[in-house]
Amino acid sequence: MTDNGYEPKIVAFLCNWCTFTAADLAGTSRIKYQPNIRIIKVMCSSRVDPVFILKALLDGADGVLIGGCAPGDCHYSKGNFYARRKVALAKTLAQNMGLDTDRIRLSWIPASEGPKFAGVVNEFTEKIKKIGANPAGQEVFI
Amino acid sequence: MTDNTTLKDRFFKKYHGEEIQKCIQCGTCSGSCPFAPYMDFGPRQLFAMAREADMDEVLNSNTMWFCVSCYNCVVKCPRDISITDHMYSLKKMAAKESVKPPAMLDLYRSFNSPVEKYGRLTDAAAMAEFGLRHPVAALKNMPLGVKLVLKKRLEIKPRPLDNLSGFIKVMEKAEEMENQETNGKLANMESTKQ
Amino acid sequence: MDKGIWIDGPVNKGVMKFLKGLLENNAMDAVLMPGKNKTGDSNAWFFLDRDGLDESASPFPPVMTTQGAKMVSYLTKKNGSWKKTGVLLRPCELRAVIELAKLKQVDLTNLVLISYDCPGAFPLKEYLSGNQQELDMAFETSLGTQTDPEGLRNVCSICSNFTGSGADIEIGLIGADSKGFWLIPGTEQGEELLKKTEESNSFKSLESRDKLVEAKSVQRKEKRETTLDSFQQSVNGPENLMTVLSSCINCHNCSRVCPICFCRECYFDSRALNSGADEMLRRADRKQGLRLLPDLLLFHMGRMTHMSISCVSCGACEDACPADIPVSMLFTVAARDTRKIFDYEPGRDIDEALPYSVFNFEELKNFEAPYTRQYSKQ
Amino acid sequence: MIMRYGFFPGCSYKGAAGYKESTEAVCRELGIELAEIKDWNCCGATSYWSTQDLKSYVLPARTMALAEKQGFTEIANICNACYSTLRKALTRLDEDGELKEKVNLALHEEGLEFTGNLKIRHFMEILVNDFDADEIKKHVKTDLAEFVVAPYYGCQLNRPWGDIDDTINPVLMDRLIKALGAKPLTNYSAKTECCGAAHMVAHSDSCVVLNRRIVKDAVEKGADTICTLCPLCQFNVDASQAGNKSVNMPVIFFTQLMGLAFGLGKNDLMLNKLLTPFKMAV
Amino acid sequence: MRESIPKIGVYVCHCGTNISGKVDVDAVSQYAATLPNVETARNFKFMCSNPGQQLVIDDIKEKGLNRVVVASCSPRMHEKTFRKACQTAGINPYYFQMACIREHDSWVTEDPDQATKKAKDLVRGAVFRVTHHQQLTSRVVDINPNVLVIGGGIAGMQAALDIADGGKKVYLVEREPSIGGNMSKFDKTFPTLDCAACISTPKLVAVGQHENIELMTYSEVIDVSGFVGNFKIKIKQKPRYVDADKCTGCGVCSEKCPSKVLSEFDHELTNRKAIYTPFPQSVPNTRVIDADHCIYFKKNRCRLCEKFCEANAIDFEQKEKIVEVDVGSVIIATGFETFDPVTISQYGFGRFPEVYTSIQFERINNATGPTSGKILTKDGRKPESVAIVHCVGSRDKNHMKYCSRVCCMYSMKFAHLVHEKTGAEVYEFYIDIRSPGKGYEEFYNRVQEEGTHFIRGKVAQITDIVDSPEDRGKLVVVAEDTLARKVRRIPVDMVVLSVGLKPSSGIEDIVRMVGISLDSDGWINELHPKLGPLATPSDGIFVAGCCQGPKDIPDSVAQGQGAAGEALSLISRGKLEIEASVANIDPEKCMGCRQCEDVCFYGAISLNPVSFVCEVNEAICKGCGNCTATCPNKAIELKHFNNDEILAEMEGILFNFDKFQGDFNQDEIKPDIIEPV
Amino acid sequence: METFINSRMTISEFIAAIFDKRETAGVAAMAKLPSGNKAAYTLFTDKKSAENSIPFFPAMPVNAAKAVSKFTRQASPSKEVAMFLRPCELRALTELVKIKQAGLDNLLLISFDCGGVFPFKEISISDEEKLKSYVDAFKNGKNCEGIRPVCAACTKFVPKENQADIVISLIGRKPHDPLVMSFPTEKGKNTAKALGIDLPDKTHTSPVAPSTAVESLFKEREEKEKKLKEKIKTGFADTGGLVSMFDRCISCHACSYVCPICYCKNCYFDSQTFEYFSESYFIRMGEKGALRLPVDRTLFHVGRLSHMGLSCVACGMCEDACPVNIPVSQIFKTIGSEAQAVFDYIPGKDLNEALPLLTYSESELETFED
Repeated sequence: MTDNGYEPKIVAFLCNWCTFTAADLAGTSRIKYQPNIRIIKVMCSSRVDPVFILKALLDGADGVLIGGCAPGDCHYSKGNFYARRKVALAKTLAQNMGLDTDRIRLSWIPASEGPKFAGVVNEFTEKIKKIGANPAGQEVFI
Repeated sequence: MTDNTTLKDRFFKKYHGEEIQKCIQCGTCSGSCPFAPYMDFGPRQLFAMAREADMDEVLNSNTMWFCVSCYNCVVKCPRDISITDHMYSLKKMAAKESVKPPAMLDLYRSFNSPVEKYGRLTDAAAMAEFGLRHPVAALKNMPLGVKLVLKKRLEIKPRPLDNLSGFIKVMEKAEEMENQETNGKLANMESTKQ
Repeated sequence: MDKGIWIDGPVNKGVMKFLKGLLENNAMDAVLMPGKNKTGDSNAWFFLDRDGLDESASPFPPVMTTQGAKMVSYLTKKNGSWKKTGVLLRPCELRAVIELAKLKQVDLTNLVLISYDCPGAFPLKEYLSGNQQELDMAFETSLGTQTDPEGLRNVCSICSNFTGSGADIEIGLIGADSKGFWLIPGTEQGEELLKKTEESNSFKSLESRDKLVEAKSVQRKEKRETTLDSFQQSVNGPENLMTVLSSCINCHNCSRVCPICFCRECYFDSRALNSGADEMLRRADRKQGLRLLPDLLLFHMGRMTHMSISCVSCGACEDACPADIPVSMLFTVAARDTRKIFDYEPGRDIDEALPYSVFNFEELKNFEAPYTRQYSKQ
Repeated sequence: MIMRYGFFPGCSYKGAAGYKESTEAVCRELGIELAEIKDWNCCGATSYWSTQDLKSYVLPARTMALAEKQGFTEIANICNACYSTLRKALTRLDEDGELKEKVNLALHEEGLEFTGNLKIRHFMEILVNDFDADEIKKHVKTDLAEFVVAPYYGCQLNRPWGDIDDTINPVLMDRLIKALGAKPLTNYSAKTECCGAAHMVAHSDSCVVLNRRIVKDAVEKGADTICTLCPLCQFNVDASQAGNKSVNMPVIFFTQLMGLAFGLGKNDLMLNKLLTPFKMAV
Repeated sequence: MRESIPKIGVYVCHCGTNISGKVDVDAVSQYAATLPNVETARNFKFMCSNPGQQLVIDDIKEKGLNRVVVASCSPRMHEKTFRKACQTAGINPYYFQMACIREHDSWVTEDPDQATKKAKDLVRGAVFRVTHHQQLTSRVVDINPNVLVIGGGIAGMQAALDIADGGKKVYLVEREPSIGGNMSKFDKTFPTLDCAACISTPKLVAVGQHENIELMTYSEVIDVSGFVGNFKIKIKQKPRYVDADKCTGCGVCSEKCPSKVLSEFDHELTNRKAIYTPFPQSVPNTRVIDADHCIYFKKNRCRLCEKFCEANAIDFEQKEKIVEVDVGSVIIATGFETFDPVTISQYGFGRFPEVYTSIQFERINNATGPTSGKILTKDGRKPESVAIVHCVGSRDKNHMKYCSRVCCMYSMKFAHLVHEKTGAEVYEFYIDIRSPGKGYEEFYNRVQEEGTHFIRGKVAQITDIVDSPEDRGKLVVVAEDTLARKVRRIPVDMVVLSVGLKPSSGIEDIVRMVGISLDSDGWINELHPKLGPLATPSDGIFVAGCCQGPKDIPDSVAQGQGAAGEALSLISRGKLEIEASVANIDPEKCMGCRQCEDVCFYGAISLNPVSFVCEVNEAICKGCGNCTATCPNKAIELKHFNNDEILAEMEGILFNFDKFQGDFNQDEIKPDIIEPV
Repeated sequence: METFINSRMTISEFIAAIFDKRETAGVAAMAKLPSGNKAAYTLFTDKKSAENSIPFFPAMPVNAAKAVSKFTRQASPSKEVAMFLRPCELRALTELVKIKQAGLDNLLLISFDCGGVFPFKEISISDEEKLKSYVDAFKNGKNCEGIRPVCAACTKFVPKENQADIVISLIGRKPHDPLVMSFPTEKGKNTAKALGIDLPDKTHTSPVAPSTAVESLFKEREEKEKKLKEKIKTGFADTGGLVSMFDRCISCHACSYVCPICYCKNCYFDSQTFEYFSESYFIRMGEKGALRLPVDRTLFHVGRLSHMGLSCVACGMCEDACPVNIPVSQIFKTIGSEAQAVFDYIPGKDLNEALPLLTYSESELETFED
């Protein structure tokens, strides 16, 4: 909790095979991490449409985390390559349209890395807390 | 002397000593230590004691003063504990808790004082300082010293820094911050860090 | 109805107070109405609760940025409004809402329809590029008076359905001389709601208003007929029509903004009307040249067949046309005739069935003279 | 081509037995410029680690900041203790932003800023890794084929990082010795045994025991000389033989060995400064 | 689109105190009751229990629910359970959504308020999502009864035999020239000390001769495609250069072969020839030519083996072959290899000749090994003292952090054998003795009583530095005797490093092929540590033996049998339902731009040349959704993960409900709080 | 670089010659409309009616690539058809071919130096003064007053890419002078032969060096482009900027309809997915106190950028079609080029260059995690 009590909301699109499993593992290992993340399961990180990311930001999500398999580990062999490109596109657009790209994060977290997942979540949450609330969240005219 | 629990707390929180909780007491450290035979306790045993808050005994032991920073234990430790660093911490704590200063502390001080004064060290200066504190040991080393002088290896004259005043300012500032920290300003920050 | 609740004071404020009152005593949960953004330089539709009301609402916008019926459709299409929502609409928007309700694109459940005597609207493009403050002022002063502001859209200046009749609550402005306004219940629901207002007992006769409305209506109807007649002349025959449409760029924007064109995919964009290159070459050969993209006239005519019966002449298409084609006039003219066949008035009554969805056995016998037969309700 | 490195000599460089002279001579021979960091200060070493919190970082950071300011990206060391102290400070400051901030706060007093954009290296490692062995071979003039050299690495070259070589059984210097045409004592088990470092002063008795082991293993396995790369190691191993007449194992610096191989002169190597006299067996 | 007006039931699980200890489950279920379309919201002690499931079933039947949300553990745990409950109650199983408030919430959140808030958000997301769920039907496919077993060690052999005995066809793939695995290298087995060869050799023969087992040695699996019940496997058969049909196994060729190579089987303690079998009892007993070391292949002359082979079995023209087989399930039994202690340089393995790894010591003890079973130093002496160092590579953050489970026991077996064969002093350097098996502790006691020195302390160093005269010619083992609290320096003649177990090389390729993952130690992740120890997250892929983690022989055999049981059980079902989550293209929206075709890894999408729209082959589609995200037209939807569902879930998560909370539905519905039964 | 040849025929002679000397089934170009004062992109099948064509008329009522797509998507013509395209249209066509929305079989693509076009509302055939100043500016390598802002800032006005079969060099000349042309492709060269134009081996190289005019125009435009991009970027400084940029948008989606790259039949943003249940409106409104309708107005633009920003050729159609004067094209040009830079992709440059989202490079995975 920061001083102003601001609790950001972070949407996480996690791939079923690696990062979602890592999140499960963090749970079973009882690793405590920041409570601001809300997980949405997708089968593969390549399922994450750039529009999802942009919509999340415009709808007021303070952060968007996309989690996929580590390079070479994709369950669908190459999905993460496409995911990276999609996220890169979304990031560039966001950046150029006045949305803070620091709110978008792509991470490769293998299924076995529960602690890494918790670490990434903590790190990202801290970063988002530093950036502050997404102005789009309260922007009626968006 | 501060009570054991507080000392353990300080060791764990301020100096990140809580890492020793990971220790499985395998003894690799003691087995690797070149000075283990001269220590009151091996590092392993020392940690076992610190864990159970026998800090009085820990800080009064000679163990950490014998640590020579060879890192032999650190590289072998199966639990990845940075033993050498904990030895440094214990030395600092022991010095602060005004335990009877062992010879090594005096040596360190003899080393530090010319550094503080000139920014650099000359062997002669350090030895002279140490000699004042431990005349017996100094006497023992006398023949060696003479040899060195003969071989023109002993630098007598100090070589102060060019910008000595700047250096001293830096060191004073560091000192000041360190004191602040001990006085509690930053101490809080430290303790909540983990 | 011969009496309405009379509310004294400036119209704008009064209406806002009235809406707020309904929200505050939980007669309604939210209101869908026009508003302005913080800087006040942009008109739009807003969905508001009592907190948002003060900040954003602006009940009488001088332009129609987006057609209100479309907003109502967005809000209610899937299973109707979740909670009680008041909707403040122009009369043409109200008619479109009724049409869409018939077409099942609007669900009237939980809606309170509120409409008012509409002075018309300025063309969007001219408003955006003109002196907005001046226009705003001109518009506001015309509220509740008999004089129309200068420079209204063509369709507005010939609109004869300018009152909010048919709404649950009608806001009477004409004849009030900007001193206040009437709140006239149009339905049982409206009546119930009005009972909950603060001034529920201050009635005032509507007699003066009705007369003025009648007079204006007659005057507008006349103007409408003459204007439409002359316009019809100017677009008579494909030659003339094509001249009017020559600057069309096929953006289909008119159909996009049209409240009645609710299709998700326009038929004229569909694969059905696409042909191969050779077929297009043959067409070009026949006509000594084929405009690309083709089927321009077909689109407009086809659209007329689809929706002219329900066209409420709101003018949104014309506002949105980037080529300044008088689309709305074109449709109004077209609709004038098609409606006559069936004696159908869009948005008049929710229970009036769409002409295509009913028939009359008698009609069959008179197929040769459709114009002579009056359409009757089944 | 001249290879240029920022150079941190450390306090004991000058007083060490011919280290300075031989290093300079070797550099001349190989075309290396060791550009001394101007106004460097003592690194603090074990003594500061053991007694001070912040100052132990400020000391090495100051020297590194100076190096940065003077445009060096790599700092060459010739002392294991300096090398390890600088590396340790660099690593820690890199990991701990708060600490770095504090250190910089102190350094600002002198108008210095430490960013951490440099590499700390040992001169021996530079010779092995940055130079082709064949390149070094070209300079060899003296045949040392029968000369058995026990490479003594000391503790702090590879520890605790172990990234430039194995922590227990390093072979870097073996490669250098081979390149010089001499015979490295490959089965020298005491190559990373501890020399006792500064304890030599306060606990000389116990240190002598340790050093004997270092010497004895070399003697038993037939070495002609022990080759070192740290002033303190050299001094300890060398000086500990003082009271013992039975052994006479010269302890030289690797730069001196190089000088021998390159056929450099007496003044360049200053072998006379050694406590245990060195005589070339060949 | 709603296929019916949603009536949602929300069920919040306490999971004992796992959830309710942190999350205010009452508050969550009360809150859920206020959400749109929620008909009923309850909480219950254990939703996955029978009464819990019955609660859902009853509500569906009585209250006419048509959507169900359960907020409990990870969907990985019980999604199937609740889908089945929905189906039992008569609604489509895909009308179910799970909110994970245990693994992703109660277990990982410090602050109870935050945890409750997060649970509400997650439940709201699930409620919003389930509204958009569509009726889906799982696909039913036939199961191919053939089974592939990867790895011919004891676990793989056992699995293959059990399945084959059950009358099903097994392909057993082994990359070495012979099956047998690590166990065939051992001499005795602990704690019974029966001879490893005596129990494993009959298995080798049985496997080699079983009519239902197609043995493919010297072969590697290179590709796995398809899905449960219908895998297509590509196997690379390396050329043996010896015709298996002709080779009689007489061994003359090996005798005549002039090329000598360090033996892998003896862990470099002996030499073998370039034409060889790994060990005398190899199955198949066909020799193989090691092309890397064969003089003919290197220098194009020699061919001595060919000259001396009476059966004319040598065939230098053999080429690598790729074989394709169809199977319904796969058992991975790739086993382990031993840790290479050369990286622990303080133990001097590789520097000091008398330092052995435990597997080398197994070979030394084995009658077919380098010393014919005698314990001798390299220079032929009988050792007077032997040190056995435990935990080499194991329980060490610098190497492998886990306990390898078998080292304590085999180390004590060595102690016994050394005693028995040489009478030498044996020093066991251990950290902890772990002997949790039947008869294991008794064996420990026996070895203790035999006079073995048990020194509790991890060895710090093994050196040949001579400190005192008795050290000369010996290796000095340095360790702190932590019980006696002193550093001991013990001179010995021989050191055995009890090296740990690590996954076989190549396991990464296998798991990648079948689409499963490894844990942080590199072993295969099983489906569930307690409830699915032999299954993996990929349906139809099972594990047995050490590839899942270190195991002793009885455990490996048990797992082999267990995996065989799993595979047979799968086969016996005949047909199989598979996930309905596949991509589907709306021909009315598709513009035929074929971008989806470009990004599909499986070639599941192709263009229909008549209608000029793309189509999905559902049998090939794996449901990753890459195409769905790529299609700008959104003509493709991934069933159960379509845009509506994902965006609705996001909407639910993002938007608070505070404003309207409390006044919606509150009067009509009070959340039912069911007291735990 | 292909050599430019003086063809010694004017544009109308050239079109006539195409019909006469080469078996061409049709020519598509801008042409006078029989009714009204406007020009439209028209397909002619005989020499006579093709006399109405005015290929260089500075208006773009439709992006010709869209017309080509409509023309060839279902089936390519069985005989050759010549089509005039501006460079940006040519680029758009290349992009459309990549996504199978157009075919190039039997098309003879003719492109020319583009001086930009006027907003179509602001130019008509009778507007002689404007057209004269356009021609003058053209001749002198200058931007004409009043052309679209994106055109004035377009630096890719010379059809350098090799997709065109015939390239007409115009800048520095007058459009009714004899044409100076090059024939980069085999098809183009065959056409030249058929038309009796001597190819370079017999040498008739360009009499006037056009480079100075091209260069000066390029410089002017480069400067303009920089300024335009800066302006847009400042406009999008933060979320507030994003709001005000699209503040006027009435969600008519005309921009996407006229966009050559937006080929989707149903725009995703018009789909069911973005039609919400009523409760959702209430909840969203509750979050902010007020909800502007229609929702997802900004998302439409941002999302559309994500779909076609990588292929945006900055043709300017969207801005022309916007009824509320949002500088759509300037925005898309600026941000599109930023996105293209990320993948080092230039839309319309090369038919064989894969679309960025349909490909990847092995090395990039490690670099992106942050």
